[in-house]
Amino acid sequence: MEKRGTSSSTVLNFIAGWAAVILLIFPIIWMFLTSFKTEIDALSPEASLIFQPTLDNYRTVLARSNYLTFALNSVYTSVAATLLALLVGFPAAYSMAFLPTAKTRQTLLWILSTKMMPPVGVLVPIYILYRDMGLIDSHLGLILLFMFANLPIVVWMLYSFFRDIPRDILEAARIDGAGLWEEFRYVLIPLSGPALASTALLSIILCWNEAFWSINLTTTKAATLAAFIATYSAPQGLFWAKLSAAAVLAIAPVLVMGWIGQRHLVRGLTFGAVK
Amino acid sequence: MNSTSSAVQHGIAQMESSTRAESIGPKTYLVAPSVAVLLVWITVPTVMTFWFSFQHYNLVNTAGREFIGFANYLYFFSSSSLTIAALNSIYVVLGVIAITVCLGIGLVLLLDRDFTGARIARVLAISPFFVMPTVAALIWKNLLLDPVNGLLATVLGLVGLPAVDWFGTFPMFSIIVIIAWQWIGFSTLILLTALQSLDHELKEAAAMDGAGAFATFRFIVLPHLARPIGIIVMIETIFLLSVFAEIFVTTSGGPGLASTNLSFLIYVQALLRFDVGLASTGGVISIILANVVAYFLAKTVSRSLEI
Amino acid sequence: MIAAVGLAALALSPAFAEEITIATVNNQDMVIMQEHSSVWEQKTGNTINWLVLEENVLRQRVTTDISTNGGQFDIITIGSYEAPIWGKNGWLLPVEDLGTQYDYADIFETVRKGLSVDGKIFALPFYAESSMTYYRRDLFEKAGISMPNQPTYSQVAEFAAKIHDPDNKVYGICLRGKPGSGENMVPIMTSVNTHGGKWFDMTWNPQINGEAWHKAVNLYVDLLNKYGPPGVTSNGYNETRALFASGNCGMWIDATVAAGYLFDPAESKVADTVAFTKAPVADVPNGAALQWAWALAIPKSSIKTEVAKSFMAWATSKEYIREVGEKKGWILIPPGTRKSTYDLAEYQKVAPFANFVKDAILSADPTNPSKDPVPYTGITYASIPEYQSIGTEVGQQIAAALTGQQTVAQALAAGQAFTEKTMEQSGYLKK
Amino acid sequence: MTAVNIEGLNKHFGAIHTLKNINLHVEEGEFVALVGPSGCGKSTLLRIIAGLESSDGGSIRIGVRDVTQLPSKQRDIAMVFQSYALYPHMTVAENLGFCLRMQKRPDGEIRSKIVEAARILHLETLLDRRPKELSGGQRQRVAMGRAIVRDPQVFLFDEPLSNLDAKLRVIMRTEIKEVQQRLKTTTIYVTHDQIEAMTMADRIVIMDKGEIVQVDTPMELYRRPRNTFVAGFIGSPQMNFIDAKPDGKGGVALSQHLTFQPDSDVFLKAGEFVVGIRPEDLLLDEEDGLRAKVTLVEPTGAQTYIHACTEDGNSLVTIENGDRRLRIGDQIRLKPIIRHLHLFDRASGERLTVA
Repeated sequence: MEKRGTSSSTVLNFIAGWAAVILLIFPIIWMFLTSFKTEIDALSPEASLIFQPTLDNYRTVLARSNYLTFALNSVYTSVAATLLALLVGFPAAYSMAFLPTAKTRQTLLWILSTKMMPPVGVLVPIYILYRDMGLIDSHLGLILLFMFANLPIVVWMLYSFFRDIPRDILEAARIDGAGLWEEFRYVLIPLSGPALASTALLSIILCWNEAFWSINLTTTKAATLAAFIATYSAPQGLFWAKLSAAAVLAIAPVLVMGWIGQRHLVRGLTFGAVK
Repeated sequence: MNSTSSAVQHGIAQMESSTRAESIGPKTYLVAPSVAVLLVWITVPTVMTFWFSFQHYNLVNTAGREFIGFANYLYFFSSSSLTIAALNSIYVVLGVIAITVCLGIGLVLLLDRDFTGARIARVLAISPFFVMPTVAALIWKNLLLDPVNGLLATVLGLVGLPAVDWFGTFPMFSIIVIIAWQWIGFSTLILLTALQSLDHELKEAAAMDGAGAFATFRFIVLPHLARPIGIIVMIETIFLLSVFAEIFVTTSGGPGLASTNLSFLIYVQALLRFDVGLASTGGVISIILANVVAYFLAKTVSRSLEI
Repeated sequence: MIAAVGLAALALSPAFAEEITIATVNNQDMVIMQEHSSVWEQKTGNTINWLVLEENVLRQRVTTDISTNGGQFDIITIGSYEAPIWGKNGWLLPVEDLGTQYDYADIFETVRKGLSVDGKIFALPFYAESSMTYYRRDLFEKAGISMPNQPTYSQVAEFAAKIHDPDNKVYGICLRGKPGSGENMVPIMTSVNTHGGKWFDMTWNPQINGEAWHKAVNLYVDLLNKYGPPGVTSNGYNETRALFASGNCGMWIDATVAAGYLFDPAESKVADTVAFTKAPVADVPNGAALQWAWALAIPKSSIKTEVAKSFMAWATSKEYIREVGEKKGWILIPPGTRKSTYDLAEYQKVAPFANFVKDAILSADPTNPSKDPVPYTGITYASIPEYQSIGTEVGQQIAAALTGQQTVAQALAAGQAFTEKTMEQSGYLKK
Repeated sequence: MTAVNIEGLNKHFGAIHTLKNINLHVEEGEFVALVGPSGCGKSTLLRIIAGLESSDGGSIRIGVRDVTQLPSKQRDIAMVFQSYALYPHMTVAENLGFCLRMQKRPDGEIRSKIVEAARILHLETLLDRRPKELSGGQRQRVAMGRAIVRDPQVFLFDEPLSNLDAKLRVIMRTEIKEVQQRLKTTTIYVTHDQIEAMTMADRIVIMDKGEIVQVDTPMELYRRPRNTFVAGFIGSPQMNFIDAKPDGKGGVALSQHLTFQPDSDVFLKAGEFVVGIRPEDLLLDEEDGLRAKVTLVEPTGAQTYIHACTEDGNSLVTIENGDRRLRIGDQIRLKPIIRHLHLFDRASGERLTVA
């Protein structure tokens, strides 16, 4: 058994733990370093760790496209889609968790199975529908798609949170004279604060990282950071440093958000099965 | 004891009542918005996809669409690409799950211990999960695995090993590694939380019973992780069946069909050949497969998770 | 100050103040166009929304939109392959009426013809390219060999063997290997053509199983397996260019447009040692060098055609080329489209490859790409809608042969079978 | 303060008939306990009264109002849950005031009612705490307070004490009873603990398998249980049961040596009996009574429970108040008090009443 507190084992734990983590996130570290190199340095092994840092790549990337527009579109669409998904998913999760029927489990799995469908299979129908509704390259169009895509996850996460909330409390509220809205407003929503936060966080991350629909359904007005990075996926010439800079810009916001919110994320992702 | 048994009784009462719809109090109609939204989202494009799958419909050919019955289906089932792609889809799911679970367990065993900065290390370890799949694939393809100037080639060169053409020689393996890297963050997150909830008294009790480190792991830790592993299996299956970006960025499904999964097969039909008819056929087939998988998940994993 | 300029612009053309959307490729020439277009915006008061994407992604995006009449774009960037087909489909607006100021006659005829159907031009060339052989003078000198004016493929193999030095990460030859109708099929087709092969005979029978294909593809696979860099099946044009620019290739047969960057010290480690010559030949000169143009076109679905035309007239004009030369550097001007470009002394001074590229473009004849007459035009493609599909499939098969998953014979047989099936399905061939 | 009237109430869960034709009248201000084993339907009945479940036929009236189809919030009831169901995100004061807030009462009134309830239940110092900062007993009192603060027509309790330890349970039992007596609010109280029911209720409703078996005052139930189920359920230690036969001479034979003569013989033709003897009605005797061997001695302090096995193989329990030191294996004789014997029909379990 491990002996907690022994200094030699603590040192060993320190080395092993940090070595493993650094190895795991090395691609991110390396990308970060590369983004500050010149294109020539990015290719030379000699300049791996010791190099003259430069901000040129960031300047180039920022000059070439309006990063802020892409970033704002990412924020706007992922937040709006998440709110919408919560709005639609919340009552559904409530009803399935607190008033389950014999079909509930089936319904849930069906909802989840819609996530397994490859989006590319329905691209052309969606494109045609969106064209007719004027939704191509609109925030609304992207928000709706993101909402559809994340609704299953949102419903599932909320459902599993709700299952941990004793029904007694809701019944008590009902007896105390709360109607459905008051039950939500004063009891369920305050109680599921962490649940809503973690669900929202995961949903935002998934929307943020969604590439297929962003690239195929946006042109300029609603294009997100996923579309932004698509410009750098194979630019001309030496491009590793510029690619790294663009990649850092694209993932930084959500990475920081993830770091801050990860504690809340667990309960949501695990569907309440891990305490 | 008394309270436990009455709690059980109460639970039974709740279960009984919970399996029936109530006429008093909130109704199940609340589920309607979600189901309706998803039904529309699923049904409308699916019906269109279904309709297109019986047509000869090529975007770049204006000769017009015509109804051709099951010809698209015959094409799909007669070519070996469907089998290969379906197998590759399964390889991705199995491979990534195997790697993320095994390495994830190893990693959390290290991270669960006390050391300076352990909390920061734990947060950092989850980072790959937040990285956009396109970005992850681009970084791995160029900066790391590039056989000429990539970091790995340089490192191998230093120890005198020849460069390896990862995407040409081991396409599926390389793709699985990239995807697994992203999802290790996820499995770590869940396994770590589970492990930290493991009662230390339990480990101490095992130690008093004379269990060694391995026995403790085998008989105490591993059973405790069974449920979180079940969750990892389920979630990853759901997400990995439609993996696309990583393949698109790295191998374009090749060489040959070596790294084409169902998603990518449909992509090739839809956006490289612009053959909407065939792509729709692939879409229909994959919808059916998704439901089969969902059925099996329902039978196995989700049951054991009591979801 | 800025406000004043803006007001002046508005005052000049009040009726025109519109917003147009342009989809283009992320090639450097287009990136420069994007940067430089603020000049046009200020002059006309219009604004531009840019969609800049990688070539493959752009193609799928633009094709989806135009074929479903999505109406997202006012100007799209397309290539020699799409322009005539889409023009014929009625998806594009003819652009013959840009006024007397626009010098149509200055455009190279072969390029103009490639973008026209039945004498009507549907897209205006932004830059055009042929192919040539890049090589490293220093490596050739060290090996004691010299590059002839036009090497043969067997000479290429011979040279590659001599300069191949994998221990120092110098590979004899680099070629595109990434599967795709616009990727690995480009170097393969130029080689097939000069070996006497073709896509189809005059009655649209696929010829992929023919002897010339076997020779050319075997050569391609051999060259790359013996003297190529590792990981070649992941290398498209961009990756290969990066490899050459970072000094890892002894030779590279590819588009002439790369020259501008390979000679640029900021972008290339080998700027001072790179040299070039004609694309290699084998049995016949036909189709040994590619011809391709990136061009701007207006989709039928655009409702701002007047503004779009105004932009196109500006971006493909002589004046634009001159302005870019003056502002951004003469080596960076879009090449290959206009005779007047090659009369510019400034350009000739900085671009040693200028005349060479012009000759290559002029000598390549897409209407006569092979030894025998063919029913299609195009050197690295065949001008039928089905080619996207065929090129993709054959490219995949050959990539699989390159990694040793199957033999070249198997790859070609599979490609042939697929192409026959496709051509039957599309009604070119009777079943 | 209102009567509750339940008529012909039925409830099915699928194929299971959970409540069978329940008729119950609860008087104004009365404290009625519903008792019975797990799954007897007592909780379901309470939840139907509360409006948390629907019924399949039958009616519930509170006072003159028919509330059968009304949602909970219109029934003017308060309920205390087994888990207390306190709102974890609210302070004690907020928990107490929630129902008033829902009724949109003025803040001042809410405040004063909270203070009043807190005073009754000695919660004054805890008003700003959250439920997780309270002990089990304190939580219980908050749950009570939440019920009384609104002054409902009916209190419903769903096993409110079962999550407390034994000592606290006794204390809270008294408190609840005191509060109820002070407020005189009609109360329906579900428990599976017959002592709770006995000590607190004015009347006890005994349920089994979805049916009401007997409704009576605690002492009446104790003295005249309607059948063996009630007889066995009420009383601790449990009533002793001995199979008996008519001795053919108009008497009942408890064993070879012990027969007794019931007050009347009208029923003796009925056949076989079960004789019930409360432990306290079984006396240790030097020479008379059933011969038995001591199998277990359980001292509880004031009393000692003695388990013994008769010659006929019957297990019996008796209560010994003295401090006679019996040991396992000792031979004793147990003599029932004949006039306190209960006679039941063996087949139906029904009490055999003297005509």
